Amino acid sequence: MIAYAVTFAMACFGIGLVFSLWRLLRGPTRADRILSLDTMVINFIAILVLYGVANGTKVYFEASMLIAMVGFVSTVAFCRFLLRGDIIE
Amino acid sequence: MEALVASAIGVLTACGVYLILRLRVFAAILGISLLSYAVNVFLFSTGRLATGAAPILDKYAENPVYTDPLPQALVLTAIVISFGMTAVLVMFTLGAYLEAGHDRIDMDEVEPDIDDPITEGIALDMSAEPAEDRT
Amino acid sequence: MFKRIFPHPLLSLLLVIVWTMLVNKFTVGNLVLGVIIGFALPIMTAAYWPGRPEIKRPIKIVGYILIVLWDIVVANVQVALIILLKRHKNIHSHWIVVPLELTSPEAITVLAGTITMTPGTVTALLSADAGSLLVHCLHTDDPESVIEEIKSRYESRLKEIFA
Amino acid sequence: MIQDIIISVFIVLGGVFGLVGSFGLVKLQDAMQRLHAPTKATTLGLGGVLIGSMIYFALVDGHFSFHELLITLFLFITAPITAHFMAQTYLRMHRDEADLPPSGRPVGWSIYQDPPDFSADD
Amino acid sequence: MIEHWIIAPVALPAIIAPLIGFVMRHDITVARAFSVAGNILLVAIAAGLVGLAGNGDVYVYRLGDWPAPFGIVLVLDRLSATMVLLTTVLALIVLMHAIASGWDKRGRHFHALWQFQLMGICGAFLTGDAFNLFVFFEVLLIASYGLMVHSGGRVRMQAGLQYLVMNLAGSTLFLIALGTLYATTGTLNIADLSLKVQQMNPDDAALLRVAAVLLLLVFAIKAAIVPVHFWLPATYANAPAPVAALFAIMTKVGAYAIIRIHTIVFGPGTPATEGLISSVLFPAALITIAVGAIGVLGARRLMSLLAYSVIGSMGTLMLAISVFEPHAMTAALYYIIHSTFAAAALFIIADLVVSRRGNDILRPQPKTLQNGLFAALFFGGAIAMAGMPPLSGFLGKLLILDALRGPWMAAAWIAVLVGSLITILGFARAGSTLFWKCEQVTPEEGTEPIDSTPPPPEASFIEWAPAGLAILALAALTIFAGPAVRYAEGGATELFNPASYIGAVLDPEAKTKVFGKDKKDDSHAKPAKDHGEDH
Amino acid sequence: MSEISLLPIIAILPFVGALMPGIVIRAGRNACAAFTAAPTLLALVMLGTLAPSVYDGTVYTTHFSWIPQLGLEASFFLDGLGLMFACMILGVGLLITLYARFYLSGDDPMGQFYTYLLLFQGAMLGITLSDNILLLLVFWELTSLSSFLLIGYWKHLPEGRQGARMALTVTGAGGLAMIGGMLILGDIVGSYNLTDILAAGDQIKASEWYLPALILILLGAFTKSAQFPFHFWLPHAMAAPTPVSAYLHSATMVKAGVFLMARMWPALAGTSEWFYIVATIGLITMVLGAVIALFKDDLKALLAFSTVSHLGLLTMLLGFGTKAAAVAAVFHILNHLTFKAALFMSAGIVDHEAKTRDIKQLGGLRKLMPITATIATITALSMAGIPLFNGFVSKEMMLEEATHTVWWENPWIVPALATLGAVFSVAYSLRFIFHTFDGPVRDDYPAKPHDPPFGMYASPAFLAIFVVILGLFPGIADGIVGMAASAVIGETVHPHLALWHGFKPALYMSIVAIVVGIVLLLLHRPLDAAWLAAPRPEAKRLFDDLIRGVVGLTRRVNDVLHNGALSRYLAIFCASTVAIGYLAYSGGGLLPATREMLPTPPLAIVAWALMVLATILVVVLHRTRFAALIAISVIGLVISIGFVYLSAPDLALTQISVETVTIMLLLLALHFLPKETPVESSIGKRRLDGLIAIGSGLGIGALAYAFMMRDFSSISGYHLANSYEGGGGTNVVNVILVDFRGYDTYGEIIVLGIAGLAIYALMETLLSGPAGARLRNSGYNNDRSHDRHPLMMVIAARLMLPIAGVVGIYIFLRGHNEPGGGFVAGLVISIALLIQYMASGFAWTTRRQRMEYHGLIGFGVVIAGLTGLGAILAGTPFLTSWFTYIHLPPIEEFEFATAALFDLGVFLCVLGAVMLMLYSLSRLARHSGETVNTEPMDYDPSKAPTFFEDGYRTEEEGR
Ligand code: NA
Ligand code: NA
Repeated sequence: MIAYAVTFAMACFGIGLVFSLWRLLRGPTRADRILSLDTMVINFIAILVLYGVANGTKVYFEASMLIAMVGFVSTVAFCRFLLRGDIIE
Repeated sequence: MEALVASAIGVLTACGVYLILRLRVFAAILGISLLSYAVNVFLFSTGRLATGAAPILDKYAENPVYTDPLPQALVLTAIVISFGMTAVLVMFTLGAYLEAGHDRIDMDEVEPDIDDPITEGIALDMSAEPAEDRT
Repeated sequence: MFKRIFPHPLLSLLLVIVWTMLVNKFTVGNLVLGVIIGFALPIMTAAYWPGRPEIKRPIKIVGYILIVLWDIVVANVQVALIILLKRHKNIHSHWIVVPLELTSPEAITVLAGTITMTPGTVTALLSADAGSLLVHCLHTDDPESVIEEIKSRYESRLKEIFA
Repeated sequence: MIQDIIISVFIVLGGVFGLVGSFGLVKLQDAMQRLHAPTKATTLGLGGVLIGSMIYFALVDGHFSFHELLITLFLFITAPITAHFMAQTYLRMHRDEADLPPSGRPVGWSIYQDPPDFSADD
Repeated sequence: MIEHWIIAPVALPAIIAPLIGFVMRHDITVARAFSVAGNILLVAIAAGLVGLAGNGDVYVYRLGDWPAPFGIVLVLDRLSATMVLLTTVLALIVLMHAIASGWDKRGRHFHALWQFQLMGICGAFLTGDAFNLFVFFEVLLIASYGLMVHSGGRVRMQAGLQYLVMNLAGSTLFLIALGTLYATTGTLNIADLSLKVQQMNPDDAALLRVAAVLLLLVFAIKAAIVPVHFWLPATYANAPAPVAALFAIMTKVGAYAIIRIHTIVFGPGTPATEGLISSVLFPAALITIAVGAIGVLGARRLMSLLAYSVIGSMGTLMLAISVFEPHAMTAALYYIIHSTFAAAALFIIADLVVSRRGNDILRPQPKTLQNGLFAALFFGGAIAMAGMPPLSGFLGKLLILDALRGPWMAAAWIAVLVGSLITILGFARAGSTLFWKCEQVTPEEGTEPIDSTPPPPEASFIEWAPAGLAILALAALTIFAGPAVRYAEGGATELFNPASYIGAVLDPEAKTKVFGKDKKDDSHAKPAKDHGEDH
Repeated sequence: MSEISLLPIIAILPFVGALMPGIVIRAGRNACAAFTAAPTLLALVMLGTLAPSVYDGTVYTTHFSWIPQLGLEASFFLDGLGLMFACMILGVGLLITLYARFYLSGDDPMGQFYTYLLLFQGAMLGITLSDNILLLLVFWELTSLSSFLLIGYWKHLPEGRQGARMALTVTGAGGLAMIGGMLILGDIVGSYNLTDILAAGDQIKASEWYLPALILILLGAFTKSAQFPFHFWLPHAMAAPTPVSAYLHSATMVKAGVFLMARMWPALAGTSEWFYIVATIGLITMVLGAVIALFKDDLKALLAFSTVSHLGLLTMLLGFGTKAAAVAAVFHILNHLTFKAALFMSAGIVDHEAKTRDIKQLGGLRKLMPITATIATITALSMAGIPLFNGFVSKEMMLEEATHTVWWENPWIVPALATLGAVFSVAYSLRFIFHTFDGPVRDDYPAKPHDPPFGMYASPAFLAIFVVILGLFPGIADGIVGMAASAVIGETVHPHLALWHGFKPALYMSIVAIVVGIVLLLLHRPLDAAWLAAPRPEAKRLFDDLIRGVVGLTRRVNDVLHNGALSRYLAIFCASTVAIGYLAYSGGGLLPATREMLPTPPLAIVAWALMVLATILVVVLHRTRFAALIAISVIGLVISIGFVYLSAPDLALTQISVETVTIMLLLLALHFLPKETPVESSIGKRRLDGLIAIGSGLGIGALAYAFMMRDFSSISGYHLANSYEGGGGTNVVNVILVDFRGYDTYGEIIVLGIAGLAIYALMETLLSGPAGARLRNSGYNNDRSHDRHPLMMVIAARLMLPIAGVVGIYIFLRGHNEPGGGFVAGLVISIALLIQYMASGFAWTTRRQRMEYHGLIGFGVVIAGLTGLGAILAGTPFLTSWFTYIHLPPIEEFEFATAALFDLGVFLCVLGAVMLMLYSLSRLARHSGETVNTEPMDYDPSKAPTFFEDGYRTEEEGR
């Protein structure tokens, strides 16, 4: 049962990736592209966690955590670039 | 899976090569980045693909299967080195841009008859991104 | 003196918890290490956090977190329904301005974060003097009540927690 | 069996919310509206999955794990900030201050106006 | 214990460089003293290593005490010892010039980068591991990037950028080649690769062959062989002079790598790659000679002229390498030493001249102080580079021509001889313009120097001594050509009988020559623990 | 002193002597000349001690090893031919030294001149004494070089420089050809020793390589000896000071070719190839040179073409291949030396005194400078081949030989042409005498001529005496000519040189030559007019045009080939990589695949599509750079996830964190760079690039696919097996990084450290240069957010920094056993600091910075290095790791490994390098004239007055 649930959830987040991709390609604003990247990060983290459940392993935890952290940093940096031009000032 | 990985390497390489052949340094930076992705995956794939076989020893596992760790170590080294190189590249790009006033990748002059003084009147564009049309 | 050794006691506590969660194993060794880290890191980063937010009632934090968590879950369903069921023209988005009584930056940040995390609203902007928040409502027919709810449900509690 | 059901419910719910969030990204027509979907629904979706995972490892695998909580903590700290920045970005690039309601303060919104200067008073 | 010195050419600069770069970065005098002292020490160590390897023993240094091919080994044989000594001596001479001319003060971190550069080059020469070769290539490259744009300037920045991008592409290809090599052989150790490659079924060798030529291309970039030489003229012509002089060894790193990999691993008699490398390299070398010679004759700037002459000399060198035959390799090894000093000498001399003329454009200008001295030094460097007697270039050329017999002969001889002629002509024209025509130019007629700063005073002995030293090195190489060629012959013989190399690297029993032991019979054995206990 | 060791001393003396003039020039011009003469004289004396035994047939040899592997030996030998030439070289050298002392003016750098002269003399001497043809080549090329210096001695004269370059080009080219010939010869014989080669004449002539070797060697000889069609350089070399001309073009340089032909005579001569090439060229040269000489108005040019003609004569004689001809050649070599050196010096005296060498401006000098006129007349008559002077005797012998020569079954063509040559020879010689010295004294000489001091005419006078003595009593040269000719021929001959040979055809030919010669001289004016009117190729112009053309061509090639277009260089690189890779691939076989493909889950396809589309998006959007960066981030993200999926968690961690820092760097740079760029490359270039790109992609993809589908055996089984027991860690990748291949990692962190340094150094350089000035002058536009340091960001950063610190420590400590390690930890901490920098800005954060980034890098590198060196102290190789398990109650047992110390070095270095890079990049922006913040956030409401309806009040007031 868990396996089915995991497969279902993976499919959901996979489709979520496709939606994000569509927004990435479509735009229209640069904020949208950042947003779609941010969404992809979250989708991928979810997929990683699900993958860990599917394999019964925690090897992927560090990766998920790090992706969460750097996803934040990139999003902020992209925004700051658009807002101020200089990300460190 | 192998076909996916191989084709991904191919696409990354092709796009990377196309970009490094552009006339602006920034395109080349993008191209180099794509190429280093390609080469990292390429190098990684030399250990052949495997899932659920991370090379982290697990004494509790029965008949543990580990993928080839060596290419992974090599890729790590390669990633770090290419990071350093990219950083230097970025700085060089800035340096060349600030000195020459443009970011074209081709040299202004190779064998100048007279080494002209630096062209004056270079305007640096250090503004934030231009705002899109406000609605 | 105490402030120099423990610039942010709550942060130290948080770090010990984070450490324990990271190593995921309760042992004396890990705890010792965690305490060392919880002790050392705030000192090392104290320069970047000058001043200490004065927290009057730390206990209330727990209650606040629980309320917010509950709100997140409940209101998320509403947003999901809006996304799934409402057509574009039926979604009535609004800008609302929430005047702030909080002055602690930490408190303002927590409030703004709470507003964003609870579905249906996103904190978009602060006024330049951090005196009011510009909040975007995904769908509401009564913006004033949203303001009222924010102020009563979250800001008032935060005022109790933060000095 | 019950634990399987609980785990599955969390995971399935997580998936659904994740999907809805991403769907909002596609469906919603206004950029500010789109901002709501992933910052919250998707985050909640991930939350569901994380809780499912935590219970799974605690009950099925026998190792209680706080790692998922940690990721959740992380997301809860970061998600509002990213949403805030994305909103700022969108507004700066597509909206003038006049398009927005007044701040009700002597100064306007932060991205359009400098903060009041009290250096003379200090 | 003596074998520990094998790591010294890498470890010593790797310790000195950070000290200079981080501790002494505000005091140029101390940094200079340290840099020179370190370099002198390196020369001494390298000389010791040459002596150590002189009798034909192959010394293997197992880093981390892991046996080959699992860990990384350093291998000291005549070839690597010679290259290390060459590098360090050259670096010392050029360093003296850099200090005497004040180049080292015109930007930050010159000495730290210099030491790192030495570390990278020595590391590349000493390593016995293909991937480690890549790592040290990168070390030497990144240091060279920093040195290349030392003191900045518009054209230099642009040239530096091109140098960087070209080499980044090269590094990428290097990884692809190494990956292919590993994917087909499963190993990275050069000796082990040799064994695996020899056993490779020719009917299944397509991928391996690709690896072999890709590696060749990678090294060819460094060695500036047509059609991947394009980066060199702008780079050398615009690098700070001491850096250009030091770069004389950089092209040799590429040549060395070809020699090492394509004889030990893909050498003659390898069924999988028989004839492949020669068939690619030989024509490329011919064209390289032509491009170099044409460049020398057509150059409008002194620095470009020298850069093209470097290309020409690399073509000549590569011609000798490309036939993969002991006599030609002997000649090649001798020529490597010669052409390194010749190029360095010329770049140093050119710097003396250019710094006084104010520019390097080959156009008559009023004569400078010490015209005769510079003319004499330039003449010495030029005849060495062009391969005229009495300096070692002529002997090197004779050695190469003498070795290139058989089917190669006609094309090779024509290329070398005609190339020499055109090069001689180019140098004669340049020298005549620089040092003779100025006798007829009065200040009013001449072009204004670009630099409006007053010309530097007469060069003191200490300023022109490094140039003289480089010429003296060439003279010594001429007079002691016999011993030098004998040493080179020894090195070449080793290359074409890789059994001793392979044996030393892979045979754990060869204790007399191999330093480092198997982990298993290690006296300080690590505590054997049931693994996973702390899980 | 033993005789054996004399030879190398003689050979080396001029070179040693060459050091002297430069030193003693300060002692005065006489001292300089004396010190130049001394080594020459000494060498001559030494040679003299050897002469008697050489005369008796002894051949001296000495042998020093130089490069035995090559067969190059410093071997010298002295036989009759060598002795004759060596004496000529040294003897004339002495005379020239004396002459030059008076000839050179005070402005000329005399020390340089004598140095060059001695160098040249040494080179010439070396040619005559070498017993090894490679050694001979060394000296041969040295003559080209030293003559280049001598001819170009007057640097201020364009003719001098051009003449020097022309001589170098022509003789250098010949020399290079000769190298080829000599190497072939050595190959045929199996030795480069001249004695061996001379003894192997039959073997050489029978070889299939004989003709190539002959042609190449003759090219050397002909160019040096100015044989047609290479004769044109010699007249232009006359721009040199006259002592140089006299030396180079009478006794030495140009005789080197003749000497070589004589030297190689036993090995090469006697075949029809030899005859037809050498004799024909000689004949043509002789006639041509003589004809041209008649129409030259410049005394030295006349003499130069006369030299060409006489060299042709000698060549022809040697080409005949008969013994008698060889004897005649040897004798004429001697005679030519005597009269031609004297003539040059006379011409030099005229030039020196009258300040012109133009015959048309001269005449009547006999009365003004009788001594010079006498010398010139005597020697010119000898040159004309007038009886009683030595030139007559050898010319008779030449004509005699010509009558015996059948050329292509034609018996009269050689004698006829030889006579023609003699006719012109008489004509120009007489013109030299009559048009210069005869006639009325003019009043329009550029300077008033008179005889020079004794020192200046002593040398030509001395030679003139020889001319007369040898002319009257040629028999006294029997011995020396026999000695040299024997050496040439390779067997003993005893010539009987005599003034009178009887009524033979040669006599009639001589008479015809003299008579017709006089007639030609009488007809000189109309002939000269006709000559000037006649179209004829101007060798100098042709040569100049050729060189100019070649140089122009090379410039164009350079400009086209190396035009600075990196994009094209890279295109060539990529295209050739693909081509060569394919070439190699197609030459080898590939067995069928041995592996099954892994299953492909749908999610993988989604991820793949995501990555591919993002990649294509990068290409599409590369001109709008910001969007391209977002797409790049997506690619990095997918690849990281892919690494996780494909069992490489460490890679995923590293990839994603490096990715982030890279994006930061790019954003920092993009701040300065143009945000968008126009389409610049043509559609054709884009198509071609696209083709190359697709080729590269296909190649690499196919390569990867090919090996992924095939099994292999790898050494990594060892690493898996020994990671825990030998390396003390369960994360095999990490153990490889810090232990098995720790040395790689050592190099890798040094790369990062250097990157940090290089970036910092460049930043400093830029800021202190014009770029810095430009930066300071450039301003921001105001179209940007006024939210500089947003409150929320600052607060988040305050929380994130310590939490990220904890994560970093965790990742560092776990690295040896779980995914992570020093590198990722360093990046995590860097990213955390970066958040702080982004939040509160550069200036504020840097002021609170306690870390010194330079120090961190240095510390990291040194720690890693010292960890490695520590192993040496323990007696094990560099970087050998050591670990143990420590038990400290109540804390559980933990592991201590030196590898962790090494990893700490990695951590510090990475942190330092990354931060130094970010620091440098953001410091550039600091210089753009912006004010900096002194507070962590734009506006801290808790510190500011509170706002009430009537305005802001402080909190106290508010309450
Ligand atoms: Na909300
Ligand atoms: Na603001």
